[in-house]
Amino acid sequence: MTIVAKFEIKYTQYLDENGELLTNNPPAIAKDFDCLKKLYRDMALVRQMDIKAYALQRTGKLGTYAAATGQEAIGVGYASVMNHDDVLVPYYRGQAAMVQHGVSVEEVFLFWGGDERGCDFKNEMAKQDFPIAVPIATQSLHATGVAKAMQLRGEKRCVFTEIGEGGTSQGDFYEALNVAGIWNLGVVFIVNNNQWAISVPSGLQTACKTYAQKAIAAGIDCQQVDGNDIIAVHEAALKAAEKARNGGGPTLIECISLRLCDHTTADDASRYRPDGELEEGWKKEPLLRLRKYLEANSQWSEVLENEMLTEVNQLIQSNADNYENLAAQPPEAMFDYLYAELPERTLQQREVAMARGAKQ
Amino acid sequence: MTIVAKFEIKYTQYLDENGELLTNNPPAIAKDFDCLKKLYRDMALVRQMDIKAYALQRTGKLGTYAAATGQEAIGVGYASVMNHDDVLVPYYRGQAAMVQHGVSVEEVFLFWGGDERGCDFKNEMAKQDFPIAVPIATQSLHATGVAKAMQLRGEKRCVFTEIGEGGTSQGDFYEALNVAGIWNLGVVFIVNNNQWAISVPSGLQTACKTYAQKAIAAGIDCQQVDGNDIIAVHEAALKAAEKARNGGGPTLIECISLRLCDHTTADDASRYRPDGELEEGWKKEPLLRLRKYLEANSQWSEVLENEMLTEVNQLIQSNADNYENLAAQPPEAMFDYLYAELPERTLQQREVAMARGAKQ
Amino acid sequence: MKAITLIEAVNMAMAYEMTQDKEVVVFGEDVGANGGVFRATDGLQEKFGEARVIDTPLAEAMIAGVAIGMAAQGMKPVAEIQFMGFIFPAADHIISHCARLRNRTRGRLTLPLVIRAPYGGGIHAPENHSESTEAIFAHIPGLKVVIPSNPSRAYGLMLAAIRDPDPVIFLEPKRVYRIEKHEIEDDGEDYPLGVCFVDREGTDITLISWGAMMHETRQAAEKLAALGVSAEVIDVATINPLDIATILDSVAKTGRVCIVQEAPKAGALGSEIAAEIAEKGIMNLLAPIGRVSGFDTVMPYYRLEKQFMPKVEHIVEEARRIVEYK
Amino acid sequence: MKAITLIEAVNMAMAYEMTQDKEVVVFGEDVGANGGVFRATDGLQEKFGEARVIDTPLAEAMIAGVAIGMAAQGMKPVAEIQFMGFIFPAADHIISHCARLRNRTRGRLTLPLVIRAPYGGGIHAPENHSESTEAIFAHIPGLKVVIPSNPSRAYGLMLAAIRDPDPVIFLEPKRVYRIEKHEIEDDGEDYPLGVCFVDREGTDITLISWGAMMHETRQAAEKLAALGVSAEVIDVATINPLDIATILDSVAKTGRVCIVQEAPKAGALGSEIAAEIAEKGIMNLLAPIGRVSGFDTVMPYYRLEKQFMPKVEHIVEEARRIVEYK
Ligand SMILES: Cc1ncc(C[n+]2csc(CCOP(=O)(O)OP(=O)(O)O)c2C)c(N)n1
Ligand SMILES: Cc1ncc(C[n+]2csc(CCOP(=O)(O)OP(=O)(O)O)c2C)c(N)n1
Ligand SMILES: [Mg+2]
Ligand SMILES: [Mg+2]
Repeated sequence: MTIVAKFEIKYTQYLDENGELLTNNPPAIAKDFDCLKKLYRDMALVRQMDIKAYALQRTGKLGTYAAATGQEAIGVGYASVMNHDDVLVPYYRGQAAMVQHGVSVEEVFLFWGGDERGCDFKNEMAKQDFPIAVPIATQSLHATGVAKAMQLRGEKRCVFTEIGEGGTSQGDFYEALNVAGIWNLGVVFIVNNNQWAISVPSGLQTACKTYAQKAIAAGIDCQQVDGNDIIAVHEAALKAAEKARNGGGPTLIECISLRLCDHTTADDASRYRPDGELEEGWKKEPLLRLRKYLEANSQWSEVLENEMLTEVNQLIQSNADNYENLAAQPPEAMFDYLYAELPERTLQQREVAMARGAKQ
Repeated sequence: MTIVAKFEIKYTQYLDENGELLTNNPPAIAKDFDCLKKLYRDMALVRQMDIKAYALQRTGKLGTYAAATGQEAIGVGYASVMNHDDVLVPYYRGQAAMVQHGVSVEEVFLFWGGDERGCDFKNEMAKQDFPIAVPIATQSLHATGVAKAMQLRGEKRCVFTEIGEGGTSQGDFYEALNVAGIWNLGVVFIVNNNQWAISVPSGLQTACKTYAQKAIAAGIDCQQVDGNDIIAVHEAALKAAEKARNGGGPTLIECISLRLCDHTTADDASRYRPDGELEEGWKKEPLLRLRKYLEANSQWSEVLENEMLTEVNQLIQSNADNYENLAAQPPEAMFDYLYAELPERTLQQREVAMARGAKQ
Repeated sequence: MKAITLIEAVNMAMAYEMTQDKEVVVFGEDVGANGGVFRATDGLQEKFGEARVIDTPLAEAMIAGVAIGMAAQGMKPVAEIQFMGFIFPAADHIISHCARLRNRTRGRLTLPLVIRAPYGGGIHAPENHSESTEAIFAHIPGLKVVIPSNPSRAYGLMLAAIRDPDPVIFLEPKRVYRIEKHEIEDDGEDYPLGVCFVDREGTDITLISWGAMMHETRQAAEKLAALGVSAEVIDVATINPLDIATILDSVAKTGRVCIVQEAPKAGALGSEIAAEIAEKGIMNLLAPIGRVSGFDTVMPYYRLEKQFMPKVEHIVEEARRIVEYK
Repeated sequence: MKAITLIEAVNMAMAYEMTQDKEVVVFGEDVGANGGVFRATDGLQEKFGEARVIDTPLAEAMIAGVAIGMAAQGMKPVAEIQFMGFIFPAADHIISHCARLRNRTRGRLTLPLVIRAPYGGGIHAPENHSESTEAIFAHIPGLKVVIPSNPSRAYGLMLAAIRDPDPVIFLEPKRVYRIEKHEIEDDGEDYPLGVCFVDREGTDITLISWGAMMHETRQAAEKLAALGVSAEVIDVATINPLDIATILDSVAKTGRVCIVQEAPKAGALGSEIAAEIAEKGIMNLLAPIGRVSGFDTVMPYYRLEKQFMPKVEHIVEEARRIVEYK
């Protein structure tokens, strides 16, 4: 009997829930307060956007919405290391990363408001980004295809793609890891382990001790970080992105957080969530600890907080206004993007739809 | 940074290619010569059956056939630890295990001869076994379902399922590992790593160092054995089966061998196989080394060899005769097993088929 | 006896059969503590325990594959696919195995399983939550595909589906999950699979539909009656295998047909019904066969979904055109 | 200019376009050193290198998913699914994404990809290697589904498929891979997608088919001619979107139709064609619409496969019945 392979999974956290650094030797960003303040503001933007979305949904102005409350450090953290020409392949709870990579708040609302224009990102930075893929885990494979194109063209770009811990049970996720491994693709796989897949707790999802170790099945690098610690997320993502862009291949980063909200506006987590979990969770959430850290370093104050909130809420409100004021697409929009050129038979149906629309 | 999980993959071999034991403390079966002689004969049966199948195919009497040459120790080894009421969920190159668990040589020929009766196993032991699932890796999931039924009914039975190393790239394989892990199902997953998936070498299939480690992604036990060493295969399977029957959950066993034949009769491996590989491979094949071991222990001889070959070849020939003499099913057989009760519309088609058949 | 909705009827049928038959187990994503995202399995885990009402990991191929393995052992799995838009990862198991294991093994292994999935549009859901792709499974020999259109049929057909010795894909028209209530005796009486229901007798035209569109179709029949047109209304209910005899009988009587479906038009179930009539009942036809359907385009995001779906007025309009055809 | 088979034509078209367009890459299981299990990609890896002719791991969902990602970056992937029976793990990507990404993003991201797969029976292959399930993809708006029936069309249609800005499922009738040879100029001239080909003009009946069955259909037309029946023969070629206009024109002329398909009858493409005629061309019909097809059962293992497949005599018989119908 011989040992032919050995593996270990590392867990990284720099900033604890009290906003204290756990090491004397933190990554550079820990001292880059301008950057941290920006990231703090970006996380707050996502938090406030979610709040606004809930308000819109509750007043019948938006469809089902999936908030990222409690998971802001993940998306903001990793997407903040992305270059303009890197590509994001998000999942439905990926609005933090999407907005960070140039998608507008209005587009986020449009998507959940039942309007395809929410997938037609106007910002140059997001032009090549994928829209949300609703069928879980399919996005992981699309990300590998994007990375394969970059590799064939010899480009120094990389791809980030995110998935929930529940989504890792899908075969597509594994197939993506495997092909990324054997083809040495520049993809960074982010697992948002918020510990719930709708009502199914992580403990019913897999017998794995960590989600990071799923990458061992593909022979690719992996690690676990505290997903409530934006410094840890940022640092891990930064290294992985550089590696990916320089032909070093894929990385899986499991970010442990907690879903501090219902699954979506259509869900009622009180049906299945154990008592006390939320209370405990709120103590560890990512904004609070970063604010504490900034405050402890005299970088933040109530005044700055209020200024910042005013700014992000104005931004959100103006996006919400645009969203609400945007007229629905005409009926023919159902047809106009189906193919480059619409076949004869469907053209006739397009006319029927227009005629019906005109009658209303 | 802390280490939160550690894994290692063990490799086991007892009998080397010269038929010498590598340890003074081998498993019991290494001294159970009656058993070993039986296993040797069973491997020879598979080898001879494959030869016969090729002969039938080359003379137009059989369709495409996938031989297991060089991999006999795997199927014979693990299936020999199966109880009568354990269930086998095979793959298309699984004839060694199938025959070991009661499928007749005639049934193997019928399957490849394009006759569904090759899946209607008559031997009581195989009555609950699955037929070959042609779509690769789907069988892995069926095996977990069978094991779930056993678990719900509180039965002390287990399930064996086999897959090629290429097949491990399919999402289904991973989904099966994952659900077996979280539900603690009594399944033993055998990976027949014969190093080729048709023309695709293992080196293009995955970046994994071992196939065993794929089980780490599901949090289940795993190990690697020399698939040319039937003692190692048998021992690993024996332990895994006992564990599985007693609620200990699933195990993955990677058996390393080499495909000493073309992929199927429809393949020409000389198009892609590197020179010399076969020659090297034949030195390590499983029958030879067991024969050497038996001979070194005065348990085997040329005479016994010839007697044994005569016996298995007679068995094969009588099965081949039965196969060749079995009349094709009548046309209505296309309909008679579609549903428990055939719908009216299809009944009419059945009559058309019968009438057409009668005309011929 | 209280009046219940379609989804409550599905729930009641599962509970009934789980009580009667220990081999029935229910599983899927969120079917346990949560009782299903639409509450189809509400209360079942409390009643029958975690062993028989099982939250699975998130993997549809796995759900179907596990159902196959369990059913081959003689159990009666009732598996939920959360939305029909997510059934495609399971397509291989459904098409290559569910539909074939009995046939492949000459009847040695059979699959008394049910795969349930809510389908169809109209509830303002996100993409991939609103499609009607039943035609895909209606084309696969070896499957049974059943779609209830009201609470009573949901109860009776679900019981029949669970009891059926062969795999049944049970598609639930979620738009009408809660739209009407029926008083249903929880007596375990099933309805037959494989037959169409004649919902309303008529002489001038045959309206044929299934699932949620039955709702519009029945209303259209009312309106047509007010206009002096007597419409016969057929609920196909089992779309595979198709009970074409009932349809041909009706066409023989009315001579005019309008098929109503939510799915895109090309290659859908309505095409099969029309083709059968064009082959076997054409001599009775007095007018072209009309199909009122969704458009041959992708189901739009919800803001435009109403523009996609056939409405009562479209059925009435098409039916009148057909009735007036000379 | 030498005479080549259908599969050689597929190969020649891919080679032509790979030479012209650096963005074209070919990948799939065994397409590299082995040149594909049917040799469709024979020699391509030698010519264009391992970077552009890529052996993938064994995973069809992955193959489709990777094609999507690459195409969204503007490359032109031509992916092979080894047999159509193994396309179902990729069904989700094809149905939920290939058919939708352009629409979903309002044209921002498009998918100029091709997914090739050999399909159909008649070569004595094992189970799941012989089915004709093209109807599934013919029902999905947003896809194009193309089936060549002879070497020239294979060359021209494959070129068009690669050049098309939208996803094309390219199904190759493997039974006729090597059955006939055409002299084809390797000049890069494509054939149009989305149109039927009228292979033979006639006045008494319209025979409509596609893929391998065109072979039997053409022979049937010959036999019918010998019997004094003038058959028009249409090769559908692009089954989605369907060029119904050409078919209706022919029906207007002949008044009689026989559709020939290898797939099971219920819910197949033939049903859609019949339904369209029953809706828009019924006034021209002089007889019921006939469908000669495979049976509504699972494609049997190969010893019985001939019993499943329509033969020339069945087409002739059905065509005569239709022509004689009064
Ligand atoms: C293929 C597929 N199956 C099911 C669903 C329905 N669904 C939406 S979210 C969800 C749970 C996902 O959990 P997880 O992956 O952990 O992500 P989270 O929502 O927690 O961010 C499910 C089952 C889906 N969208 N796609
Ligand atoms: C889903 C699916 N895809 C493709 C095939 C075609 N195919 C048959 S065998 C094979 C290679 C399998 O290799 P491996 O899993 O290593 O098993 P081996 O044949 O070496 O025993 C392929 C691609 C198939 N049968 N099923
Ligand atoms: Mg989650
Ligand atoms: Mg192999």
